[in-house]
Amino acid sequence: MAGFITRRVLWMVVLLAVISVINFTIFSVLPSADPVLLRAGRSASPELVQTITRQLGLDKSKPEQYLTYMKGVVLHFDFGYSYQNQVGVRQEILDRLPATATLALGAMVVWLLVGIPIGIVSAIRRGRWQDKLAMGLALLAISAPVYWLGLVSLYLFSKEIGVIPIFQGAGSYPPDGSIVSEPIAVVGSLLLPWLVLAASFAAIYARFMRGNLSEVLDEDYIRTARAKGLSERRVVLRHGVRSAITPIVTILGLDLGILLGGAILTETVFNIPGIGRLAFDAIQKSDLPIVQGTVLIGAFFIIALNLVVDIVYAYLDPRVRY
Amino acid sequence: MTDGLAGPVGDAVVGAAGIAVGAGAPALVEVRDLEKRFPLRRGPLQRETGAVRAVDGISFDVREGETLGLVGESGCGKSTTARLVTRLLEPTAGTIRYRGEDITHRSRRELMALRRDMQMIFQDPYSSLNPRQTAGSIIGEPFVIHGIERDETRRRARVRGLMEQVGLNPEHYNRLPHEFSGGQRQRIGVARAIALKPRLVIADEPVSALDVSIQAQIINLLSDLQRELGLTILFIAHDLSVVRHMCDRVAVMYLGKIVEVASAEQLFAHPRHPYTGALLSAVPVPDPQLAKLRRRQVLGGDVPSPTAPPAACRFHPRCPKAQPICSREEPALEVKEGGNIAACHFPLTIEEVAGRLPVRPG
Amino acid sequence: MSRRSLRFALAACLAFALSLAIAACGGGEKKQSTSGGEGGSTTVPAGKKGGTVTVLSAGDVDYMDPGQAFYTFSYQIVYSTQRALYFFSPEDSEKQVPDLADGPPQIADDQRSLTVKIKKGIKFSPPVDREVTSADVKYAMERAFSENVPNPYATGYFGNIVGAPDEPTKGVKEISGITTPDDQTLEFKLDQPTAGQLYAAMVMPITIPVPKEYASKFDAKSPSTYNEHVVSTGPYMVENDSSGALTGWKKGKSIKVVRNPNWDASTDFRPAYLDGFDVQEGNDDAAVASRRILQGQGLVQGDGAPPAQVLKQAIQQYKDQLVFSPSGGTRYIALNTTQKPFDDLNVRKAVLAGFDRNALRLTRGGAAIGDIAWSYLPPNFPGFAESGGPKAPAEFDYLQNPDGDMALAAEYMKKAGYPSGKYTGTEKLLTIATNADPGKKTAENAQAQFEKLGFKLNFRIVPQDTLYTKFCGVPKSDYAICPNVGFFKDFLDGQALLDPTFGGDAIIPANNVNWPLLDNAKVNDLIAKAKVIPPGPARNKAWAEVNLEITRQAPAIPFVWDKLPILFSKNVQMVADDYSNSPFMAFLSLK
Amino acid sequence: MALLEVSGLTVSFDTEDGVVQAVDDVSYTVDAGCALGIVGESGSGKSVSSLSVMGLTRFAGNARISGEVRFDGHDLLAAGDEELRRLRGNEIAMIFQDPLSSLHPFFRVGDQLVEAVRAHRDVSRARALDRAVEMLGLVGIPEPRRCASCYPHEFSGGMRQRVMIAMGLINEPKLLIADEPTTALDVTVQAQILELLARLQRELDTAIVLITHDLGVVAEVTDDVAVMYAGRIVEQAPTERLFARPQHPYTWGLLQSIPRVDHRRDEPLVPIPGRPPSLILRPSGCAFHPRCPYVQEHHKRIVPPLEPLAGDPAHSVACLLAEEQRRELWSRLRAGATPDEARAAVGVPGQGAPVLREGLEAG
Amino acid sequence: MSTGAPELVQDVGGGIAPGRETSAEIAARSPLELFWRRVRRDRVTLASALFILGLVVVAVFAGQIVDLVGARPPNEQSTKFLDEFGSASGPDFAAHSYFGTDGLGRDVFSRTLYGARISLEVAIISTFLTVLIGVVLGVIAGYFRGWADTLLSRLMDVMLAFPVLLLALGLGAACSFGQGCVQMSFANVGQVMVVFGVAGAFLVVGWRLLRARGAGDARPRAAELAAGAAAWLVVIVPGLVLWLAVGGHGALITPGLPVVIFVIVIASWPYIARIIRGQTLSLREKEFVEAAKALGASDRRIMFRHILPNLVAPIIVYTTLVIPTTILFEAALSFLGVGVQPPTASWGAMISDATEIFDTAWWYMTFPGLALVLTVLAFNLVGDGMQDALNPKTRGR
Repeated sequence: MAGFITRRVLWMVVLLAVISVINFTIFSVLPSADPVLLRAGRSASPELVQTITRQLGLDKSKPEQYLTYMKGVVLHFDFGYSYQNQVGVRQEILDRLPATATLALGAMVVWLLVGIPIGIVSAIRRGRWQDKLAMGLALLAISAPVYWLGLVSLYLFSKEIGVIPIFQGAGSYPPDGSIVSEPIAVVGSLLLPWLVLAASFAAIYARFMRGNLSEVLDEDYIRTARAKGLSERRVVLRHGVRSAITPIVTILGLDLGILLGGAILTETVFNIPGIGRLAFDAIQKSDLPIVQGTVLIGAFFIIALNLVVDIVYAYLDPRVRY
Repeated sequence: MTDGLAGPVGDAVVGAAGIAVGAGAPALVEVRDLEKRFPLRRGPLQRETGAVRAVDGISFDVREGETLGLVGESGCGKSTTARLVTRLLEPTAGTIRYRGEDITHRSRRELMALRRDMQMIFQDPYSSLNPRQTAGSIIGEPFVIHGIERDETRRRARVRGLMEQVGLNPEHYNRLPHEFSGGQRQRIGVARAIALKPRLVIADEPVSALDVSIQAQIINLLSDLQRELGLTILFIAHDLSVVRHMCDRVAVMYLGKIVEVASAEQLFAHPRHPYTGALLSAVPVPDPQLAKLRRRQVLGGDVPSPTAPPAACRFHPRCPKAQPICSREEPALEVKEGGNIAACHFPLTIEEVAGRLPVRPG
Repeated sequence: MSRRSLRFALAACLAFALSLAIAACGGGEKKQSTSGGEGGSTTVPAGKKGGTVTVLSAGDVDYMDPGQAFYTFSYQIVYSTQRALYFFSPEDSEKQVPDLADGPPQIADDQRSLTVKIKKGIKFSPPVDREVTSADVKYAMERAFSENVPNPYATGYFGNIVGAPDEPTKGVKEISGITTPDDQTLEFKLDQPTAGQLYAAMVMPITIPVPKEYASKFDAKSPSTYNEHVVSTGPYMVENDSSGALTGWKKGKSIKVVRNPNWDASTDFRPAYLDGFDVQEGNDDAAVASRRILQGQGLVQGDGAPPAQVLKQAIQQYKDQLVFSPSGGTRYIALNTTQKPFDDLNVRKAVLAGFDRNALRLTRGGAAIGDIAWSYLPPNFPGFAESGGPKAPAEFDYLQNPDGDMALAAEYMKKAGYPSGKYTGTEKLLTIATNADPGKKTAENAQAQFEKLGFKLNFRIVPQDTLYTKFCGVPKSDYAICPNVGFFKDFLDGQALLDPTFGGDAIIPANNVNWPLLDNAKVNDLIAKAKVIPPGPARNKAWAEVNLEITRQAPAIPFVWDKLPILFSKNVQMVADDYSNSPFMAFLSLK
Repeated sequence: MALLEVSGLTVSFDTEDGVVQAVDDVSYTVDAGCALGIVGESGSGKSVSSLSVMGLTRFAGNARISGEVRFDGHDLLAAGDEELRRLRGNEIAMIFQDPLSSLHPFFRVGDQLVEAVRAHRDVSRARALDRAVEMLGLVGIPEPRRCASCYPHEFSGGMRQRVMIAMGLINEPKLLIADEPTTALDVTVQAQILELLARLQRELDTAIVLITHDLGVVAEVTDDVAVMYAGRIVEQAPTERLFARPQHPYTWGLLQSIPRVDHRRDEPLVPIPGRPPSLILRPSGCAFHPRCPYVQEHHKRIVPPLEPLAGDPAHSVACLLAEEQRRELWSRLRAGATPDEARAAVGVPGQGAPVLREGLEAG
Repeated sequence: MSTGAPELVQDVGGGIAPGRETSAEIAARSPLELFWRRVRRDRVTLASALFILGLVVVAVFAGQIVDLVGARPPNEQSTKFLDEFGSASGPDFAAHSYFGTDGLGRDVFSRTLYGARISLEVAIISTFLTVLIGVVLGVIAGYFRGWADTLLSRLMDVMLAFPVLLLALGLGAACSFGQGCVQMSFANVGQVMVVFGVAGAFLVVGWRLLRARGAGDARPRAAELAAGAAAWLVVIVPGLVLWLAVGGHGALITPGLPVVIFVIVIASWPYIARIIRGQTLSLREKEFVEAAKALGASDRRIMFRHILPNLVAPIIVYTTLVIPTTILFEAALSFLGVGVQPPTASWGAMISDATEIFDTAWWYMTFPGLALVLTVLAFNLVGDGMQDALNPKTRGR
């Protein structure tokens, strides 16, 4: 196990390095806005342009720039400064992380609470109307893009503009609060984003759970459990769900990893100042340090959660040993 | 190694192995000290920390025209041996000679000629046929691969002939495997194997996946074909009854080693290795009277892991006759009383065998 | 800068575009001002003292450090908390008034030296707490030339000072041309006769004093961290602690501005009615923010401008909570006059004649946001009346019909050698549009109109920054059409609007703003002449001539002289700063 | 009195290909403490019939069951879910072919046994665990207390089957249904398990229904045998009598087609031609008729009833041949005659054996 | 695609009842036959397929439909439909403005219809490319194992660890500048392709002849040789087109649809490749592959004759699953501003434009959104139906 984790962590470092190289290449070799000229302003003197170039470290060769950057990352956990306003990228990301994390984790709770039970009921009632209804709705939820769902729900329910003003809506994410300091305000303003973001995930999880449980219920050991004389409730909930829910950990880790790296679309529609939007803005403004930072942090979450998933899986499934 | 068969001089070995039965027939395949390890990797750098010793230094000959049975329980390495001999797996050590030529490390290209001579029949009639190919194209594939019978019409005719030969309706040329029953599928597999008129057929558990009422059909088919085509067969099985019906000679494997080789008659009449004895004794016989009469000898425990096989004689932890020496010194494979070749310090005696074998007294 | 979602990027950009000299969102430098010209002088109503107001903004200021501050929104804070040598009063937004300075400068006859006296009794806010001296201004200017305090306009506007470094210095280096004979006197020596220009530039934040003994340890870092420890001289200050760290500034979230206890009202022209103000950031949804302002109490608009549909609502229902601040510039679609087919004057005229400028203006909000432009000097600007006023003179037949005149366009097209009356060339004209509304909408409308005239476009959509730094600002990028440009007053003089944008000499390889790349001998000649005319009616007339000549060259399609709407809550008495087109916080009061 | 009495059990499944008639009018009885073997090829309905006894086919959703199953005074087919549940694992236990897939992979072996106890006995966990450990010891698992906290995958195949047996017998049921308990095992392990079953049956006095395709296993373990073909019982007898005097041509076929270690190599195998029938389109009349060498025209129409032999009421057979003819045929077959020769010698009219080229009738 | 799709390699048989008793007859139904039977019975899938068919018709005949109902062309702007503030106007049947207009006075109805074109175009092309690349690389990795597998698997790891949307946005933003990215000379590429193709054809023919002589086999038939050579036309013809017809210098990935497709393919192929690799890994362990090897079959033969045909069912299923994701992907990219170039109508871009005014012009977000949802739903339903129909394990419902 320790060996496995060591190996995976090493691989994680390699992966992140490769990703940062690719990212660096995309954003520095391919054309985009010139950050120096942006900073220099109109009719800037060549000297100023030079200084800014030097200050941003852009006078060095590309590999050198990359190495300098990586040195900062590795030695000081320093992701450099934004080209736009010299704010430290690390600080910027840390500032944005709570919003994204609150959004993602809250949505996760919602989709698990909604999706899993629906999946279980559907699997038990396979083929009956409850199943058909639930799966039909699930497919609908999967088919609706989150940004559109967000707009529609804002149009219908948001406090400022909605037809039925129930929820806090766009632009009302508490600028100062965190879930710890102002739980009610945060939950109130995030309720709608949570529900919207969770909709398609809940649907996916319900379908996944249904599929898994259906398969599990055909397993021999379920027959054994019944042959033992266990109640059907216990057979399904203990023996069936225990197996069927295990693979969900895998996709949960992946989904959460991706979301923690920024839920661009949801953050966009609901004006949540999270990592996704930070990254999106940075791409628009060719702010390479921020782009690098957000991509790395996104990749880090994906890879790290993958690792966590594998470790958790080893605990959940005693057959898996590394 | 103290294995007498694995001595430095290969030719001497042939003599030793040849004593058993029907000496005189030349060896078609000579296997010497064949070894196959599947490495186990562990740790952060995936260093090789051990190996599954699937086949651990075995030597045997397959003689022209005979049927050699290779029996053993699951995991003993008999299927690996089959794949080593057909060179579907790369041996870790040892040599394989085919008609005197060393084919141990031949490349795929060099093996092409050999592939015409040496064919395989697989265990699972379901997975050994490509579900997307018609019966005709499965049986005709050897011709295509080896560039024989390039003429479509002639090839079809030959395939139909083959189908007839194995008892399939040639009209089913264009059917897909799933339209056949298990027995019929195995016939397709047999037809494919004999298409190129091979000398040697390696049959890896050809009947164990079939229904009992079908097994006999395939066994009979194989026997008939062997007679008609003069095939040499390496017959791999775990079912001693089937081996009894098919084979001239039998080699018994246990944990990657051959523990006993003898002619079928001798082996079933008087096994020498305690493991062979236990195997025979365990076979249930459809004869209630006999079942009541015989004193069955039930082995204790399970087959140990091939990653860490017991030292010296691999059977000693389960052997009813084991002595201290058995865990120190590996017994050589040598001729025992009655002509069986067995690797045992304390071979079974006639008295020990009596009453335990599933044979009607008298 | 701002944290904008995509959907509201447009709104924020609108704000910047309107208030900045250059339409680049966040690009562009600050204004240069000269005396002269006519201005809208208004009387600032007396206000009630006390209370606080909240500014709703989408993004944050870029820098608090006056040496680095760059964006308009920062200026809104800077000019309420700091005092430069000179500034503008909202009473007469065209007149430069002494702020830190004690009066107008003394300018030597040879225009090569200039002396400024500064007021006594102006103190730095805590924790510095001492009186401001001339050395603090000198230090502020010197540090702006250092690497650690990258100032985008130091070399540009102050490079003529004797001893000013040509390139940024490592560490703060003394500039020999700035001397401080005593604590109240600053002397500037120039190597060229440009004292007038220097005087004009003294409204810039670069002249805001910085206490050396306090700031030098911050300035030693690269970049300087004085940004987080700024001390104030104005009526307000960002809340800080005893060490000077700005506790009231939560980057990206909020800014708490409180009274500066060391401020002496008698030295300042700012009334500073409010007890302070808060900036609440993250109001990315301009529509929601605007509605909150209109329906709420004590709220004013920050960096975001109301989107068209809210503006419509505001005009219809909340007339009293809206002021328009003239941007003092023109939006137009630039045609690259060096590229085929726009190197042909008749083709350009045909385009202008055929274009429905009304439709273009509608993409930005219609008549409410300003008059349809026909030239490049906006209303209430020196030279506007001299050029002919709001309606194009008769000679410009191709600018008579704001809805477009296809027949006339066809005529010009025929003159240009396209007998069908439509353009029949097959080349794809590279058109660079912004990716954010309303600019994108304008560009899409223009695209359709160009196609109607027979042009084939290679229509590219890029982020605003890219638009300027890679395409429209780079002559060699071979663009043909830049539909999203506009130029706004730096100072109230024709030169500010016409020279850099249409003068042949102004063309530079990067960050160029002469987007049509117009290099017309006659225009150049007129500009050269107009430049040297002293301020006054003659100068205005000369620039009007330039304006008309440019219009004759038809290098662009002018379509709106726009105004920036500023929203505020019912209980707020608004005073707008037309210099930065934002609420002037030091003049605001609560009703 | 019979412990288990199955009469007229019929089970069918609705599938998209049609109705699968898995079990058709099957009747048998098992006396307390006795072992009944049910022999048949795959698809003969031997497993389905016992799953139906346990009420486990109910969960398939597409099963239709009729007939009568009486167990120790209970009418199992009519019993409610809860009543059946209380019987399952308590009075009737069942073990399955593949012990690996039959044990829950995520639960410790001990817990799975404890669960079986506590489903029927109101005892503490600790007591149940003690019982589990005791049971594991009884089935020959070394270090039972340690092994109770192991997971199934840590055991070998034989050990797993021992665990299954321990689980089946933990509540001392009156009947154990063992569905191919040794098929997945090696021959030496099979011997261990068979011996264990035999020992436990003696010690615990449990009745056993042993389902298998292996006549050898039946011969070694059971008291009575029922031979199933295509969902029906074609022959039923005390084990010794069945092997000594088989009556049904299918039983003959089985006995003659399987290779045996106790036979010499030159004893020929006589294969049963053709292949097992479809359960959807069952052959008319005697389901065995397409494969039967002694088939006659009316065999294709008349479904033979399972009737006791005249001289031996314990021995029943479902065959339309006359008893006389059967005796004759078997004695000739036994003497080494081919089915054709035997038929000719005995004078059974008919077309003779179906051609070996079974492919002809496939499709 | 976070739902794990079930194992789809064709398995024989499949339980019909708890007893696992498989009757040969049941397995004997051909997969295709079974597939059609199941599909015919599945009314939801049929309806969805019909909807998609209708959508294709709408996309193809969008112009005619727009004319027929009297709506305006999709790119026609009109200030008549805007008020004095330039605000969009709602549905007005009298003016044949069924879905209202957007902020430029364009007809939302006809733009929604035309939007179907983009969605379908992107869906078809990028799904095709994604599946093609994914299958080729997946089969190579799974079949050859070793370094090829290591390399490709690691590449997949990298791709899968990349925050996909960010990667897509970055590539999209970068490739949307100027002429686009992957600059190259088409003429040169064309020349290289032609030379390569001709050489390949000669080599193949020559090698065949040489080998035939060496092996002493019958002379290969002319038709066979011709066919071998003709196969290279696949390379030669596009090469000629590039060389002679397209020519010039340009970018492979030009802004607009190519960027979208490029980005989608780049971001999606690893998913398919990983699945196909897994399937290939399990297929290559099947005995029929071993049998082919034992016969001396070449790797190419094993891959094309034995492995690929057995991947057809999973490929079909994954293809139907990929289509709706690509539609959503395109819409999301367009929504974020990296998509088709104006004035082309795309549903995602329309929703993006609508976010501006969604509170005052509900119609603008509603109709393209509904079109998008219904289309994706239909594809998803068909995908589900196909999966059920092709999955041998699915029980009849």
